[in-house]
Amino acid sequence: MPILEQVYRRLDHHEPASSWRAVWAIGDQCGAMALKGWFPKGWLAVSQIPGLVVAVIIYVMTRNESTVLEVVNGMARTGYQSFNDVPGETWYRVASNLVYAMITIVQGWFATVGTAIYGARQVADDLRTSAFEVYVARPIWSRDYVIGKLIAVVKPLLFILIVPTGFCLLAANLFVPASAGPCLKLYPILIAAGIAYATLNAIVILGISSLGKSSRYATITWFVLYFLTMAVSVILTQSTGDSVWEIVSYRANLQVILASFLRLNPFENLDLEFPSPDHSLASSALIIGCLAALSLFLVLRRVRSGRLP
Amino acid sequence: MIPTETISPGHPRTDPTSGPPIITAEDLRVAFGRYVALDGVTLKFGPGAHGLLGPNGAGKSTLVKVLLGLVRPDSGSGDVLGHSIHGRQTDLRHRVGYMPERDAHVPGMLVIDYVSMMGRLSGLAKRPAEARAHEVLTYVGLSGERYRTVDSLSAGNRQRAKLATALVHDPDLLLLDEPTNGMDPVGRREMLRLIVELRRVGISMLVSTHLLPDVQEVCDGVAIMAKGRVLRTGSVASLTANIDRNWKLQIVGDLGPFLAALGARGVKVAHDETQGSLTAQLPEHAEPRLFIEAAASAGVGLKEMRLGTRTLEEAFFEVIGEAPHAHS
Amino acid sequence: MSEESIISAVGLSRSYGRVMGLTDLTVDIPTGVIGLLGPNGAGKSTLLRLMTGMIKPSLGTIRVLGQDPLSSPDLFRSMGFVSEDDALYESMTPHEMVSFLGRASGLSKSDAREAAHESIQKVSLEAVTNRRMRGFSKGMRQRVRIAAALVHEPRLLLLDEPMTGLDPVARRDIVSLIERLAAEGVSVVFSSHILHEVEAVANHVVMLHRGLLLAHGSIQHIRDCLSDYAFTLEIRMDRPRELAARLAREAYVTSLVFEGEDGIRVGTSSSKQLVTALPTVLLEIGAPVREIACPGENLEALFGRLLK
Amino acid sequence: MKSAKRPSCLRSLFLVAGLVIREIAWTRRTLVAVLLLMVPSALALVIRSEAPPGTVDTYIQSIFPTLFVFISALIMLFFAGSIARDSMDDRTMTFLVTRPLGRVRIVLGFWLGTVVFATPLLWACGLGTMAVASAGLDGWAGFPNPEAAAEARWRIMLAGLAIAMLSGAYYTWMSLKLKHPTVLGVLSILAVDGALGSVQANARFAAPTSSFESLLSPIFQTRGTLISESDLDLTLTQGGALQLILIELVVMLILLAKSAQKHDYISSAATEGS
Repeated sequence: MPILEQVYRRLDHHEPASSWRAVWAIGDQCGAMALKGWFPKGWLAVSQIPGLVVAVIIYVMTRNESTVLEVVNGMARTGYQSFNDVPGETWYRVASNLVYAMITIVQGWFATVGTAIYGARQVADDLRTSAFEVYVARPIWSRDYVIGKLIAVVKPLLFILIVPTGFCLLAANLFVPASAGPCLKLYPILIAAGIAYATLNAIVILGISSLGKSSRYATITWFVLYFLTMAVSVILTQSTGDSVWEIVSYRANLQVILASFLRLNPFENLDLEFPSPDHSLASSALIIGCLAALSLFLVLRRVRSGRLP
Repeated sequence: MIPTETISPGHPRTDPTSGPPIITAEDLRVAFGRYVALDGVTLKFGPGAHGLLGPNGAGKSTLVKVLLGLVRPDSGSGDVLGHSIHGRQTDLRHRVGYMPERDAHVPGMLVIDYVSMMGRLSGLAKRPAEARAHEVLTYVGLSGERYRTVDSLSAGNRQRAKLATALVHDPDLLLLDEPTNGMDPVGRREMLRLIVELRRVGISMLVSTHLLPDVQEVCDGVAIMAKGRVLRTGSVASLTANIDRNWKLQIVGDLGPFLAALGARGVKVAHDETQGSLTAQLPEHAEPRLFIEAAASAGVGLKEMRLGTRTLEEAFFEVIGEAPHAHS
Repeated sequence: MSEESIISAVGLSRSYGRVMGLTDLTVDIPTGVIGLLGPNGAGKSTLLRLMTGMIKPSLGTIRVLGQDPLSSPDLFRSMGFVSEDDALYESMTPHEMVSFLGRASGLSKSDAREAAHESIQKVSLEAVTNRRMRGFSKGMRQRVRIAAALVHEPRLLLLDEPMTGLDPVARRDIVSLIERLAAEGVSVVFSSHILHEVEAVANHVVMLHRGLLLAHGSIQHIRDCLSDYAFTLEIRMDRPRELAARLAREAYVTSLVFEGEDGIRVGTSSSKQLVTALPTVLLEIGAPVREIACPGENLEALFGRLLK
Repeated sequence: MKSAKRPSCLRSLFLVAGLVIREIAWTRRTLVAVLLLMVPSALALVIRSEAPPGTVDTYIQSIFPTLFVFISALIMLFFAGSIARDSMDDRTMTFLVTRPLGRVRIVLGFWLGTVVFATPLLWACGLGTMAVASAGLDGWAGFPNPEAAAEARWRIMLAGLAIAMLSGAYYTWMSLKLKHPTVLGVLSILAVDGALGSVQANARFAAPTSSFESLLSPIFQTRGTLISESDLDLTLTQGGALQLILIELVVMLILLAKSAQKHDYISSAATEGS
């Protein structure tokens, strides 16, 4: 095949290196790479199913007013008789309970496994196949690489967390028109909570992924971190009867932060399965913050050792 | 003996030391634990194509990585395109295209996505990067393989993909580490033709390789390295200057009368059975016609009559000093 | 083993999904030093992997030393294989690795240690025999793998791209090693696309291209059958058109191509007639001649012509 | 010709197993595994210091066995789930396949290697936890008398060995067959072993964990015994559990041998590109 069909053309002007473009480039391409193959795509699709199922349940439940009132009174411990005397504040609180339950009980598991599927490979593969040398030879900073990889992992996780939950919220608001007004401000909060939840997971999995060359160990280490800390905290809480041991569980801390986003006060207005009162937001934020900081430090150290400035 | 097939006869060879220096290095020293990779390297390259020649483990790759800031030198300094290697690497890497020795690619990513991503990392926006990627891939001859994954390509095509990523942001300087490694002769010749073409367009380059024909065909200046030290630098022509005018001859027909005819004309001849060729010393201010007359008078056919220029391999082995294991 | 061929393939083919690695190969490979020749992706590695039973043939059969590599592990008692991948037990030293693989070939503990010492000497790595292999150069790693393949003194040695990526010094060592082994009566089959090495060492060549068998036989045989149907001579002289005019009348001249103002390429159906007549013709024209070359000689040009 | 004959079956197995142990012994992966295996004893320590006096005994008798089975499964996935695959990815498997060992013996050698390496680690974890729990107290780690404590220790070692062998075979086979062995391995630990194990019907014996737990009951109060107290007589006798495990092990080893035969030792993705 003739090689020199046309002479090599030089660019007329050279764009300056821009971090923002680099971040989006890595985010796009590595995001697409994470979704390559039937297993990652399949997992994303399966994670949408609960959204539909819960929406149908909500539809069936809201056909007669009494069942809805029953649920509302149950949650808010009040005795309203009809829709119009339920104050906006209660609708908001019931809706945020729905969102909280949806994420912690259903979508949280999909996101946990999804974090391993989409995140474990990100840095480990680059190190194993020395693809890292390609990034290093480009005019980008180490923060661009890290933020780009974070975006690549957060995108599918957001899709898992926010889309089904948002869909159910929308269904609830449509089927119970009275609740639509007060819940409007819940949507941006849901998105913010989803972003926080996904980003924390992404930061931790990137830290773990930069520990070694094999994404296999990153996957196992992530599951060990998630399930073993949960099991340990349950055992210690039951044995010692003192719920301070809740903070050992990565999952519990993540849920406390989620609850704070949804401004659900853990003490009085909820009887959902929730960490007991003396497990405060501050301690959870501290622990998750330290874990995230450690993970970021690990990734940056690994990236800097590869000579990104 | 490595045949010196000429790929593109007559391409202009600039003098390596003219013009402002593109790459300078003063007493660069790098050691990985006990193993000393660079042992005080000092050199200066002007514009044009320069070769870094040496056996495996001579420190060539390490030097290229130090110039690009991928490896921090223990001591010594240097600068590339005016940017110091100790300073901020981002502007240095913005103007340099790097083609790594190993297969540094993201497995599973399509070639077109891979090249356009590299363009975006160098500052191009999304659309222009994709357009540029298509153009560069067509130029290196991968227009057929654009939509295949990088790791499914053959060794030759992977090298072209690497060259494409090095060119996508239109660098002023190309650092090529073993550009034709693992390629078969047909592919190798095309890759060298691409590199010569790039040189003609005005891109300076540093080619680090242990394949001597690559350097001979492409580079003006060459630095021969071994065990982390630069042993000799100079233009390719100076290294392979043919001091003695010996000619390689091959004939068809019986040897006796031909040797006698040559002897009568005062030509000293050495016969080398294995290769079946003769090495004849042309006397002072005599014309090659002498050989043709001898052949005609002896009634033998003349199959080959070539000035045996001293190939780089002979220069290389001479400089390396024939050490059986030049590398550690 | 009495019969002539050490490896015989009948209708052998293998595909990776839709990519055809090897198509319907039928060949008998004799003893001695055999070069597997072909550009990247020609099927060389696939053939070697089939010979060592690493992969199963999609169609056809292959027998090495009379046995099927897939079903009889006994075959590996008299065969050694050096793969193209740069794989090595990094945490071991050469002596540990080679003696372990010796024991895996059926040697007793003491025999293995002694054989390991011997084969490490063969590849001249005694100096680093007890050093961790992590920091070894490419050439040295290659030689450790060859030592491992020689530890049980095989009768047949298979090498996949032994010279790729090696510098001239290391390459020369391996060529001399192959020659020494051939002298000891070990049959060596090696794949390569660096043609002049094959030319210098091999006495039999199997040419593959895009999974098809292109030609096989001794180098001389291949060159002869090729040179009688296409041979070119390149001449650099003043006034080449006069030579062209003079030669055009000759029957044995098949093509005349001008290159630049001083170059001319003469294609001929009979190299002997053209070369013999050349000196007298050149004297008749009397123009100064700078160079006469015949690119058709080495394998690379041979190869280039075959692929057109 | 120096080599007289092909290495015998046993010798091949031990050669490959020795290689596997040597390769994984001094790696970071073993360090992480050891840290993981110290978790149950750390829990025992915390419970002894923080919780009221009697709790550590209930911890040892009821919580520790389930935790031990869960962690052992994770450890086997950690080792067996990747050893064979790693050696294929970095192509060192080529050295073994081109020796007169035979494919089945190589793969079984890998399995044997992980089992021989992991079993002592699991025993150390089990016995260590019981030792930590009972140190300083009356020394029987929550069991009524020394004989019971001795039987508990012996049962923990038996369960450890059973888990190492069966899970080892299962994950080695999975690493040969699947592209995503790890994620699916973890999902199978959670779904099959975890959930299925606590089902109140016969279906629970499909999950290997319940048969491991049956090995530990009645000396330990595992989920099996808790269920049996609720008048559903579903516990397997220890003999029954042992038989079930042996059957499953033999089936897995046969599957492993069969897959070793027809498996291409170069991942098929490696096209003739080189």
